[in-house]
Amino acid sequence: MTAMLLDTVSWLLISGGAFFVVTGGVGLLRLPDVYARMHAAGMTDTLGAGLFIAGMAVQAGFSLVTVKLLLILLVILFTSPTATYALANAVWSGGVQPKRLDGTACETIDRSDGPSTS
Amino acid sequence: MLALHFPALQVVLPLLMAPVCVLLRNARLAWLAALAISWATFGLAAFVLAEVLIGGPISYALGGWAPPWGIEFRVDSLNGFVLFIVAGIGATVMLFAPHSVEREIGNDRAYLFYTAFLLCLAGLLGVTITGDAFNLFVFLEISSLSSYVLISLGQDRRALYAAYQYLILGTVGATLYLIGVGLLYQATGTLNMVDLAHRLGALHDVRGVRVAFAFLSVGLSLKLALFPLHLWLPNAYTYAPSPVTAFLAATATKVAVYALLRFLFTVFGAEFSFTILPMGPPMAVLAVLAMFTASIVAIFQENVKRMLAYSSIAQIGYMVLGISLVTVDGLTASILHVFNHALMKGALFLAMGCVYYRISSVHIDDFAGLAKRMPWTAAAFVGGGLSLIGVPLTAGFISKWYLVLAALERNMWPVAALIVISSLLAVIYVWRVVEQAYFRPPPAGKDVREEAPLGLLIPTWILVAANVYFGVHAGLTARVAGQAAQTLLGGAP
Amino acid sequence: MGGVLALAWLLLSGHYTPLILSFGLISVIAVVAIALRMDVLDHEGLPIHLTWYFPGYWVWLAVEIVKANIDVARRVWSPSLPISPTLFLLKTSQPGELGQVIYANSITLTPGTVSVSLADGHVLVHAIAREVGESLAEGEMDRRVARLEASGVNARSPVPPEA
Amino acid sequence: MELLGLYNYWIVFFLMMCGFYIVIARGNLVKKIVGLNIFQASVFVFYISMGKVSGGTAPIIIEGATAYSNPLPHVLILTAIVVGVATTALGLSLVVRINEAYGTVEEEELGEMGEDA
Amino acid sequence: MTHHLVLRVIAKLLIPFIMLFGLYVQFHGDFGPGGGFQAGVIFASAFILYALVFGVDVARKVAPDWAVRTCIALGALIYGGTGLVSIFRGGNYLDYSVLSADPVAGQHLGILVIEVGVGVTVASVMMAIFFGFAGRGR
Amino acid sequence: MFIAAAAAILITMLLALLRAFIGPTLYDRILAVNTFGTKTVLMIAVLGFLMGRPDFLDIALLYALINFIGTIAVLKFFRYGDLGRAGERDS
Amino acid sequence: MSPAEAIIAAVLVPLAGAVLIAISGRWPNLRETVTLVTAVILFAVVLSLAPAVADGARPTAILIQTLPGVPLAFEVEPLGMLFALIASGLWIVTSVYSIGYMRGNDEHNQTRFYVCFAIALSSTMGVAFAGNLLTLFVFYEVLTLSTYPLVTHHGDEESVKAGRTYLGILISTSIGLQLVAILWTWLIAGTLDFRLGGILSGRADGTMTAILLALYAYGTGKAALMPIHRWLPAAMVAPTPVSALLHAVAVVKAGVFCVVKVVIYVFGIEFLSLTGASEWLMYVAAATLLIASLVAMTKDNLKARLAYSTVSQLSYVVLGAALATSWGVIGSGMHIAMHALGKITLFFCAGAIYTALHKTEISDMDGIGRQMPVTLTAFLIGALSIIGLPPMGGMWSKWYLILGAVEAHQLVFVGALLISSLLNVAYLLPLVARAFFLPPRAPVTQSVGAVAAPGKGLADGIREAPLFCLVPLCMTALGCVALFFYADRVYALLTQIAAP
Ligand code: NA
Ligand code: NA
Repeated sequence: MTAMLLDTVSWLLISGGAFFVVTGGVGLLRLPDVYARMHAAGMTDTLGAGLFIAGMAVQAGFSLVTVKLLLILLVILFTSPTATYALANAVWSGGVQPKRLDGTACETIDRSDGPSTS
Repeated sequence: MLALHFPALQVVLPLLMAPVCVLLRNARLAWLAALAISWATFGLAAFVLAEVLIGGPISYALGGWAPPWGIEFRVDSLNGFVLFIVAGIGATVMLFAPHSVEREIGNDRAYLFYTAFLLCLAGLLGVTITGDAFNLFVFLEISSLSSYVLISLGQDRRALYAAYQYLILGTVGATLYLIGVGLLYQATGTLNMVDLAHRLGALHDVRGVRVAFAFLSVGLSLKLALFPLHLWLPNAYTYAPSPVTAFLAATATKVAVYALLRFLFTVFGAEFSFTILPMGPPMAVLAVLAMFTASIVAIFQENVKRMLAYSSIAQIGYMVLGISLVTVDGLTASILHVFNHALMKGALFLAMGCVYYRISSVHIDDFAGLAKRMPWTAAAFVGGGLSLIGVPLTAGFISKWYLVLAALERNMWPVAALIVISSLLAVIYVWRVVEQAYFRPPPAGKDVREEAPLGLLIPTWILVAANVYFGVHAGLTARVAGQAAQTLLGGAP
Repeated sequence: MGGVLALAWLLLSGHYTPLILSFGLISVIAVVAIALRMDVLDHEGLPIHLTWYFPGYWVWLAVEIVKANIDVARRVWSPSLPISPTLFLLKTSQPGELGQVIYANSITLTPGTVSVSLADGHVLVHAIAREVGESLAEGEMDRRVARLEASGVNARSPVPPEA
Repeated sequence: MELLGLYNYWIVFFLMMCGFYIVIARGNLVKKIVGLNIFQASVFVFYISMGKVSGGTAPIIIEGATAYSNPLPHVLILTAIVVGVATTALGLSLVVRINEAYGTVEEEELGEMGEDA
Repeated sequence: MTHHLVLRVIAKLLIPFIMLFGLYVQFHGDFGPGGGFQAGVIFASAFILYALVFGVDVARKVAPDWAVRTCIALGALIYGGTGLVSIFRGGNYLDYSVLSADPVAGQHLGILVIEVGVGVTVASVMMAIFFGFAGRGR
Repeated sequence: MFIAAAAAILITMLLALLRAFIGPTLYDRILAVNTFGTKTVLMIAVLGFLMGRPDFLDIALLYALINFIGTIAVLKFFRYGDLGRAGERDS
Repeated sequence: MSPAEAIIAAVLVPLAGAVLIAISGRWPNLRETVTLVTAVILFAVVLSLAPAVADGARPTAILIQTLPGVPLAFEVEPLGMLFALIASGLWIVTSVYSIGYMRGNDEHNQTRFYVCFAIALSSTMGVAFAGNLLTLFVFYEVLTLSTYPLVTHHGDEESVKAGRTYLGILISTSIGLQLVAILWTWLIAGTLDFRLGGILSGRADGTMTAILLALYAYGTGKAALMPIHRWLPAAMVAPTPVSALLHAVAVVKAGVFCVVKVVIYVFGIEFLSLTGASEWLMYVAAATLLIASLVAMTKDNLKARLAYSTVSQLSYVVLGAALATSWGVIGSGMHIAMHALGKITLFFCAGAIYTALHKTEISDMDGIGRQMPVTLTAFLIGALSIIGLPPMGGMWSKWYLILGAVEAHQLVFVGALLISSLLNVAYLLPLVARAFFLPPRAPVTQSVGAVAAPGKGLADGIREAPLFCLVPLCMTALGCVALFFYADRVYALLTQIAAP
């Protein structure tokens, strides 16, 4: 019973992971410019990878495998945003302006003095 | 009994001393270490050769795994002979090295030279001694990689480009070889050469085996610089530092010739290589083309090292020609020439090292009056040159003797004529240098005696003397080569 | 630090023989030695001081991440592609650099926002849609990270981390 | 059908030709190294695809042997990859030094500076 | 102006763990695949990350050229020297079963030691290559 | 189930590869390759799980690290033409 | 000293001499003493072998086992004995002459000269005593190489060119043809040893034999058969003692010696005459001897004329061998000796004239007989011997050659020999006539410093060369006469190998 429950949970988790991973892949193709595509890539590395690993961890139970799986997730959670930041920063300092869907440069909103009140 | 381990030790000692040279750093210490090890290796090689000649082939199982499961080192009269000459040249070049390295490489990078040299030596010995086809690849690459490094140590910036070209072509050759080995492994499930030979006997019609044969032959031909796959050689020999050129010219291509012999005759068997697959005629044609094209090109070279490099390509033609005859005398000629050519090219390139040491050039114009400035060096060049031409009482004569004999024996008159004519081309290019050295006045103000130091002259003359010794006492080498040739043709080693 | 590393070793290893354990000890000592040599063992490199408040923050962030993922997934799949990329310049209220980095990485970790540049107490954020950026600009995450860092500083030492 | 069954050979062959073409046709020394890598990679693929060894029964020369621990293709290929990596590293370091010495990594320009001096 | 903040902080965090992971793989080599070679790669990658973020000059101070060179040589010596030891203990070259009274334990010991040699060499060679290439410009 | 998961990852890898080929900018390609790499990590983990080889997880971990360091190195190289500069500065 | 030791000594004594000469190079007097002593010892050693050989003994010695089955070995037989005696004997006189000539002309690099000369003599002994074809070939090649520095002695452009021709022709023919012939012989006969009656006899057919003979005859470039004779006139640039070495003592003699030896011991004269394989060679030899004589007549330079004379005379020897009859072979062997003494006399004279008067062209030599009566008398004697008139040794060899031609029923060659003798008269005697009977053309103003009369002013007009030059040429001239009277000894020796 428990085993079946665990299987179901794991199946659900992994299906979810698969959904977000594929969504990320689609976004990588659909979105208009490199900045926007980073969001899609981020999906695959956060919820995509997270759900996958969670699903496998549920299968594995409390074991060395789970520890290692969580370690992998931890590494991904640390390195992925760092790599993305490094890339974004490189793109930005390379002078590439983010674009809107219609191809015009997107506006910059300064909120350094607090959230909008309007 | 330590003597049991000599086959392994002669590869392992230089391999282990290479990192020690890195640790030592100091040019002099590194040299002493390399010198000691290369002479020890030479001693081991001599011992092993003697043992093989008396007691027959020796097999040494690495890691205690009995062949064909583990890697086997296997020495018979053929590779015992090649080991002997490679180790001998290595030891002699090491004697030569310190002055030359100081002058051409610089003492701060000297340890790099000694390390790469020992690795190269170990690699070449390993290629020669191993009885495992894949292990041969590994050793081949050890020697090749270290020889790229050695060549790139040359003073001229073109040395870098030469090393690069050699790297590209050498790697292509090694990769082709690796594919061949893979195909053989797929067909037989073994990598041990003796085991391969046994199994291939029943697999002559398998397509994979024939494809393997093609890949192995082309790959090894690239490594041994068989015309027209020789393009890497001239630049590499020209721009490498003198001791490197001497060592590589005397050993690297020879070891590849050995590997080719091993595969054609021991692994595939003469019947497969030359009867089922007609390898003889194409090899003979390429060999003759090499002999003529390269000799003629050599005549027109202005850089003497480059001239000798082209001469090497021509001389490789002789070795391959002997192989293509598939007779005991033909193989004897090839094996003898592997040995003798190592002696003559070693002597000649060491003489080039002496010249470069004093004159900083090996351009033929700068040889003017060399006999006055460096009489012993010039005489050494003449000695090596005479051997190259094949004058009696030199080692070169003995090779030529057997080669022409083998051609006549098979009633191949035109081939015999071509051998003789091409060897006369050697007279022309050697004599161009001799006339320059002896009959042109030295440039103004250089009319002084400035002989190379004894440290350079002695090793050079050791090799010149060896040319004479093995030209006079050829019974020794001819017997070993003959025995090796018989083994190759007799099938089982 | 050594403790954390030793714990990591034990988690990874799965072999608890004396030999392997002693290797583990040697390894931990070696790594600590090298890390000291590299000068990477400071508050930035070893955020132990964030321990107590840290899990709470993680849980909050995880929820945010899930929400953001769903939001972005919706945008990606909807045929009209409802996005309006916008750049936001936000102030970072964390006193230390570590806090700022946590903040910036948290922004990137939640899909829909990516930090593009972090400098001089400001972070430049690319948002996939204007409203996503506006909700970030409300400052919830900023405040939580600032609190996280402040708790660590108070727990460990009165001296503020390098500015 | 037989041709399709040998698909791994076709992949190997294709990679080989690609690599070889790049080595021959490209004038840029770095690209040549890349080509060389592809060329070597074809061999790695070949060894990996060599799952089953057809003649791989017990060795003949020693009768009655039971243990059969011939090196596995993946061990061989690991060795070959190490060799390949070493070659690539050495090749690239040569290219770097050529670039420092000549100021170019294009074969044509190197050739122009060729034989004189 | 600050240094590349995000990278620096994350690198400081990761590097010790990467090194530890490398050593873990090193000593668990004979239980899983890999062993020395992978371990060397991982360990070196920690240094490479360090050099990427903090600069090669800083990394060279941590791991000076002479040390790297020495490690290359030492690793190779460990590898080959173990084989020599077996010769002196009456076995063939690389025959580790003679290293201990119990052949299996000897084999284990031998493999462990040579894996250390491999790991040290690979790590230091990779570092040497990276240091050699980095900073030479395009 | 795991095969379906593997297929999903594979699809994403292919999509990433497609993006890597389309580009259009260098940064698009780097992003795509990095994504491809992280999906490879997942793939190795899933495969290891599928084949009952927990030691594959070590490889996955290794690959995750290499992917990260590789991305940083490539970025640094293309931004400065040099890997050896002391710490980068923000724009 | 046992005969075997004597053989080895004959090869090694000049080598040891060469080493000592090199060491003593800084002290010319010592150096030349060493040369002379070595020459005398060598002659004594060779002479010690002669009685036994004359009595029919064939001493042997093995130097080194070079190749399996083919050692470097020696066997002394009459022809080689004769050759060795001539060469070692003439070395003594040539050495004496060299001292006078080299000092008289203030030549450079004299040590190298003496060293190479000694090595050449060592290899000549090797050639003379060779017991098999390999040994013959090896020493033949060493002879070529050791004489190269002598030919190019002056080191100027002309000598370098001459050296190129010399080495080019000799090396390419020997390696290109002779070596192939030897290897072919080895394949056919299974041995390379010299055996009376021939090792090839009965093992090869007529065509094959003819081809092999051609390979040997043209492979022996030193025999200077046309058209490979060009090296010999070219080598005239060398100092006169070298010319003596080339033309009389060693080099060309080694060439024709090889041909005769191969004919007798490899083919066998009976086999050759049976197959008729040597007939073509008779024609080539006859053509060479006639054409060379004609060319000689056109040369005004004395040494060039003598060189072509040598080309012609060598073909006498080859012709005798090609006739493949006993008389022919005896004539050949004898002509080696007779020509050696005659030609060396002529060259010594030419050198003496050059040393004393610095004249090289015959047209300049009018009336010099009054200044150099002794030299010109010797020249006359040498010339008569070459022509083959009594009472000179040359008469006998020509006589036997004619007998040989008759024996072979080749009367054409009798005619050729006779015509050529007439041509000899025509190119040799005019000089003597000019020198004695014509008045000097120009006033004798050239006073040559180095030859400033070494205290022997017999008459005011006498300007002979130094004694070191003069004595040797007198001795060889006397030798020419002596050989006329002692020809029976030579005859007896040679009948051992070719009994008529
Ligand atoms: Na060579
Ligand atoms: Na090579």
